[in-house]
Amino acid sequence: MTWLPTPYRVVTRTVETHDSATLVLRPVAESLPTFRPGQFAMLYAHGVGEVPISVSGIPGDGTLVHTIRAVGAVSRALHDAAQGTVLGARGPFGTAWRLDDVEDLLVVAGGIGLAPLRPVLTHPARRTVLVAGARTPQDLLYEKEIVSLSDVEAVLTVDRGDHDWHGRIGFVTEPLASVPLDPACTTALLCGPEPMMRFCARTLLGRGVPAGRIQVSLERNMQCGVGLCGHCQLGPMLLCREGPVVPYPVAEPLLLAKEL
Amino acid sequence: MNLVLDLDGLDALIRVLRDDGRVVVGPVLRDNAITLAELDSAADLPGGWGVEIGAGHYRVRKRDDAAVFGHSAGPQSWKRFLHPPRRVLMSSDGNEFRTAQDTAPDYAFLGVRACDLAAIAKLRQVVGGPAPFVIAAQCTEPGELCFCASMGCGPAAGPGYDVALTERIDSGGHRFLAAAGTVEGTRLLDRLPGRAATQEDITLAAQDVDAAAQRMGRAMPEVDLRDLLAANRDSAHWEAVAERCLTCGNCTMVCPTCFCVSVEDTTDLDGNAERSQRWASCFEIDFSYLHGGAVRTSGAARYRQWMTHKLGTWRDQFGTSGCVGCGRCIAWCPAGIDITEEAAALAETTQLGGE
Amino acid sequence: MTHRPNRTLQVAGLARVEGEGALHVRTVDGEVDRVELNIYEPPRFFEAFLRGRDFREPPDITARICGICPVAYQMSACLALEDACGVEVGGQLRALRQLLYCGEWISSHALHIYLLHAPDFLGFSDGIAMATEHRALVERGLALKKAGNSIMDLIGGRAIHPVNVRVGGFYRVPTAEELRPLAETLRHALDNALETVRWVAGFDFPDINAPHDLMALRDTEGYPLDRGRPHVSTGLSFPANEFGVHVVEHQVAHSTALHARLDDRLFLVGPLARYSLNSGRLSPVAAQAAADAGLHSVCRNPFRSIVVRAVEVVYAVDEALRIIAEYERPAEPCVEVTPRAAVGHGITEAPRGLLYHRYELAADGKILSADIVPPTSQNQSAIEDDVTHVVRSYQHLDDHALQSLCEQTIRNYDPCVSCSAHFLDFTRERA
Amino acid sequence: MPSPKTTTAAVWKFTSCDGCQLTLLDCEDELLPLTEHIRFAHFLEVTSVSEPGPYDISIVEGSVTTPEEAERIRWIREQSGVLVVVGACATSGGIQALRNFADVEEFRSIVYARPDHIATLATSTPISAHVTVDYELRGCPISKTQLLELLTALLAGREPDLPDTSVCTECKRRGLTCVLVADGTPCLGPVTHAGCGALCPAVNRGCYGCFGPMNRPNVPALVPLLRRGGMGDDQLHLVFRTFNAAAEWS
Ligand SMILES: Cc1cc2nc3c(=O)[nH]c(=O)nc-3n(C[C@H](O)[C@H](O)[C@H](O)COP(=O)(O)OP(=O)(O)OC[C@H]3O[C@@H](n4cnc5c(N)ncnc54)[C@H](O)[C@@H]3O)c2cc1C
Ligand code: SF4
Ligand code: SF4
Ligand code: SF4
Repeated sequence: MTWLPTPYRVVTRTVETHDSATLVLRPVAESLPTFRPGQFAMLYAHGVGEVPISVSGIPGDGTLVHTIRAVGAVSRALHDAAQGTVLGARGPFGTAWRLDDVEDLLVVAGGIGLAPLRPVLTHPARRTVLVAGARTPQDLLYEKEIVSLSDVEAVLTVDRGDHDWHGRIGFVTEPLASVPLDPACTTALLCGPEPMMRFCARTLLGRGVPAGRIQVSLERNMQCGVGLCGHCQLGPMLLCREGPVVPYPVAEPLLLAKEL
Repeated sequence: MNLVLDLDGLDALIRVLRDDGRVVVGPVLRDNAITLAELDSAADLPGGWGVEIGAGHYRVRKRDDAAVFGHSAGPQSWKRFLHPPRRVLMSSDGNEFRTAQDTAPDYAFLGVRACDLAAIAKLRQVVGGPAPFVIAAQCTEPGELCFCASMGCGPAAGPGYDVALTERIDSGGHRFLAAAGTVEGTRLLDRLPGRAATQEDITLAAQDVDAAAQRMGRAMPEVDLRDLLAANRDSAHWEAVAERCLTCGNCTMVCPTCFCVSVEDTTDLDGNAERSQRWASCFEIDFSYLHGGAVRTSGAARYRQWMTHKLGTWRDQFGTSGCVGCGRCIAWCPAGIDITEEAAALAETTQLGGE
Repeated sequence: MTHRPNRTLQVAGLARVEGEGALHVRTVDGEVDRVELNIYEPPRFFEAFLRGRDFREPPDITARICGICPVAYQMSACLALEDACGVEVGGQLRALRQLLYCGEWISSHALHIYLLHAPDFLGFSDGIAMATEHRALVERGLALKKAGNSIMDLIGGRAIHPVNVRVGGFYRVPTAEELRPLAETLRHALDNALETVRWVAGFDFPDINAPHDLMALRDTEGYPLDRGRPHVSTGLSFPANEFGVHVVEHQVAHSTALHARLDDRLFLVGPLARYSLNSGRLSPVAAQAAADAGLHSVCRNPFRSIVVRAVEVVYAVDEALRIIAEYERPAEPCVEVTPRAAVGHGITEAPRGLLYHRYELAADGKILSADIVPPTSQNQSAIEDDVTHVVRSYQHLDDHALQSLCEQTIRNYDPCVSCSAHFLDFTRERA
Repeated sequence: MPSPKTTTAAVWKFTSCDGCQLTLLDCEDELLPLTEHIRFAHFLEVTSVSEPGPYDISIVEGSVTTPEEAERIRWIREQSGVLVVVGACATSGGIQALRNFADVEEFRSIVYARPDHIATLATSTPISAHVTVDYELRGCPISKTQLLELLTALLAGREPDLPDTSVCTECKRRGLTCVLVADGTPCLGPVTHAGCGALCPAVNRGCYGCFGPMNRPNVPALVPLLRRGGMGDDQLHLVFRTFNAAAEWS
């Protein structure tokens, strides 16, 4: 049964950016157990393939919410799935963001990396700061939604602006160096390209955020989600089991090794 | 209960297993090697054939006697049967998903050596599946590349067999001491023609196996291999191996515990789809593919991944080493790269903590 | 005077032939002025780069001259090289070679009959279009073709450019048990082959006879396949090593394929020649099929070549079954071949006709020179001549109909244009 | 009956032996079902019909060896949605690329009495040297299984599964015994691109590399093993200079 997807039907499809869309999936019959923020599903597009996709929302009504960026054949097929399409889902897989004893929440995301962090933006915290970057204004996810979240102090930045963009230009590390923080009480959650996460973690360590309170979400090729295919190894870990969310002290030496 | 069987007794054993509806698999001589195939009778066993084995080298040779288990690990392992090279996982018509029918027969494995018995356990720990009926062959004649003793996996067959055979040819004739390891094993022996074993039979067999431990062709360095590999992530030695390594993936394919698979999607013209898994290798560049490119492209990184996983991180993941010391990866590496030698080379230049 | 004294027919890309060719016909004052079968298949220089290669390589290398009849190339190459080295491959090894060759005949002929040639007779643009109305027929043809391929897959390791053929024999020979399922397939194929003969025998054939000399091998026994001595309808017969004396190739400006003449006369090789010179040697089943199809002992009508091909398929299936029934696995997969300084010649019957190879070896086995004369270059002049006849006899047809008839005339020869590129005896031409 | 799909395909021949396009006809069981999904708008070997472009899929066999071919491939690229090149000729220049290492004038005069009539280029080059290529099928000839995999994948909109690793991985999955290790037979399997299904080792023969080099082959590491199997300098030179002579072996 390990490999058997559970059928889900696309109930809504929302275009997020020129290459990303959010799908809400409702079980056709049986449903999967509840996901926690940071966990992922293996989503199957009929005849095309199956890839790991995090949950980008947890409405609690048995539906699955995923935001997918089209980068290859499978993600393209999922991204394009119209309302009514039946997709397969397996999960929940992997570790979740650790959110117990959170005081201040600092969420740092690059690109599609915001998707797995979206569910934590509404997590009760003393203070929630979001620093999110994207390549261009057109690549920014959930922009309207973020602005509407009154409890979230959001800093958005883009690598390259355009004439309609009046916000920040530059990498996420820059605002991170200056955003007001209470380092000792901060829990930092990072998701994005590996070099971005390394730089951000370094900046935060420099500002006094304890290493143990920094968490990163890592990515490797995954074909099963349950430690059978072997593709997701990163050093001692099978990232589908021990990851994707990993404490930074565990991740750092692995991210520093070449071609691991 | 212990029983002594002659060749006819062995033949009866195969027959009884077959009568019970099992597919009996064991060693046969085929294509210049001792491979594994379905057995009809004891006559299919490679009686009188041994092997001459070295790094990247394997030749079958005529033995002086008629031993049927007088050969060390061949090109194949039991993995082919427990974790087949290709297996359908599920099919889809676009609305419904169906698991593939499991068509694996009820296997009985005959002639499983200690190293392979350990390998079967390690493999099943990962891939699961029904337990096969196992008739082990105690190792009395290790090969030039064997190092099961230093991996703690032999030469005496550990737990997990139903029956263990110890082959002996001397003035007393060609015979097999059969010892049951499970109730099912005992029941099987009850149905076989043989004489009850004497104390001498048992002593001789134990001596033969003990002696084998002293004759291993290879050994792993006596260090904590997991620590050794963790300490050598950035070693320059990987480059040195990469010069010789073909990145062909043979070592992983012949390894009895390497379990990695890739998933393939196929579609037919009527719109049906099927997902299958096939043996994959960490030596394939695509193995570590992420959107934008593979993570491990250099030969050095790929060899490091293999060896580190096998000897080191397997323990982090599954609580045990991934290597049983069968020597297959050494023999069937066309370049003759020797995992024990590479481990020794690393150990030589590494000061591990705690000493 | 005819109604259309001057006209030009131009077929830019000949369809349903293997390889690329064009046809150019011009009539002036009702007289045929020029007929050119223009082969624009780019040259590939096989004979040139064979020089300096090892004597064990030609079976693999020359197979790549033609994807439609690679076995023929392999067989002629092996024969020529074994001739040079003074080795003869007989017994069960030869039988396996014949079996492999039968596979190619079946597959190649079935492809030609069903997908390339029959659509002409039934008025379809191709086999796929024909399948829309005659699905079962086309499926039968494909099944027949598949039977031939399954022989090549099993004996040769693959159907196109088999990997198991070597000078001296094979790399691995199958067990009798491995051949058994093949016999099963072939028994079905025999029924299909017989039905094929019945089917094509009922087509309408223009009444045209090729006046040319016919040349084919004749073996000591049986229908010619993998060996034999060239025989000509004039009564001439010569050993393989005199091939170059009788068959001379010359280059023509309009084609990359060289044209050949036999003692300076137009001649034909291929099914018509093979049949007309050997019809008495068919197996009883094939002979009966030929008789039922109304073939006489000699057939010179190129349009009826489709019937002859169908009969040859029956023969090849029947022969394959015989070989499998009598098969015993040889102890060794090949005989040892030691090179020596010598010249060797090899001729076998490719599906399209006689295929000649000649190699000159140095003592260490290096190839000093190579010469290959494929069937299409031998037939090319005769094809042009046939087209001339057709144009002359069917002047009354409109351009479209005449063009179709001309194309069909070319297809009668199943010309394998891809292999026809080029091959001229370098030494003789230079001298 | 499924509604006839409108995917159009064109099959083009360049300098080659026809074997790779024949592979399509060798799909005896699949050919007619395929034609219910794909319409062959141009396929000279099979049909007299030739429709004008554009084509959804173009399948190109053969290498570029004449000035006319260099022109034609550009036109085909413009007319084609997906361009698939098939076989050693199209992917690496094929055996006729041996001319790239020789004097083509001499080749021409060896074969033709009046070489001036023969228009040919000094090199035989793969299609990718002229235009962007979407998919490559290796092999001399290509594998029927891979061809069907590619076509069904294109029809289903998935990525075709065309591994670029060694022949050894296929050899081992088949359960064959390594001919290099067990017989000492020189074998190019460890550096050759997978795809054939290990045909040669299956007949006790060493692979001779007809699928060309795998992704990042380590040829220098194989050379001593080939020598050990009895290959001399001459043979070593020849074995990499045959069907994929112009490919990047190292
Ligand atoms: C834990 C996890 C969570 C993810 N969450 C999201 C998400 O919420 N939204 C989103 O858009 N993307 C997410 N991704 C990335 C997403 O899985 C890849 O973009 C996707 O696998 C690309 O597959 P493809 O076939 O479209 O592209 P291709 O690049 O053509 O990939 C081909 C094959 O490579 C493998 N592969 C390629 N990239 C990856 C990858 N990044 N991870 C694993 N396997 C890969 C797959 O097997 C895939 O079938 C996540 C990845 C991981 C590991
Ligand atoms: S270690 Fe040997 S068998 Fe393994 S990939 Fe390298 S060369 Fe191949
Ligand atoms: S026979 Fe060749 S392809 Fe097969 S494993 Fe050995 S070296 Fe690799
Ligand atoms: S084994 Fe090698 S030479 Fe033989 S068919 Fe496969 S790729 Fe070609």
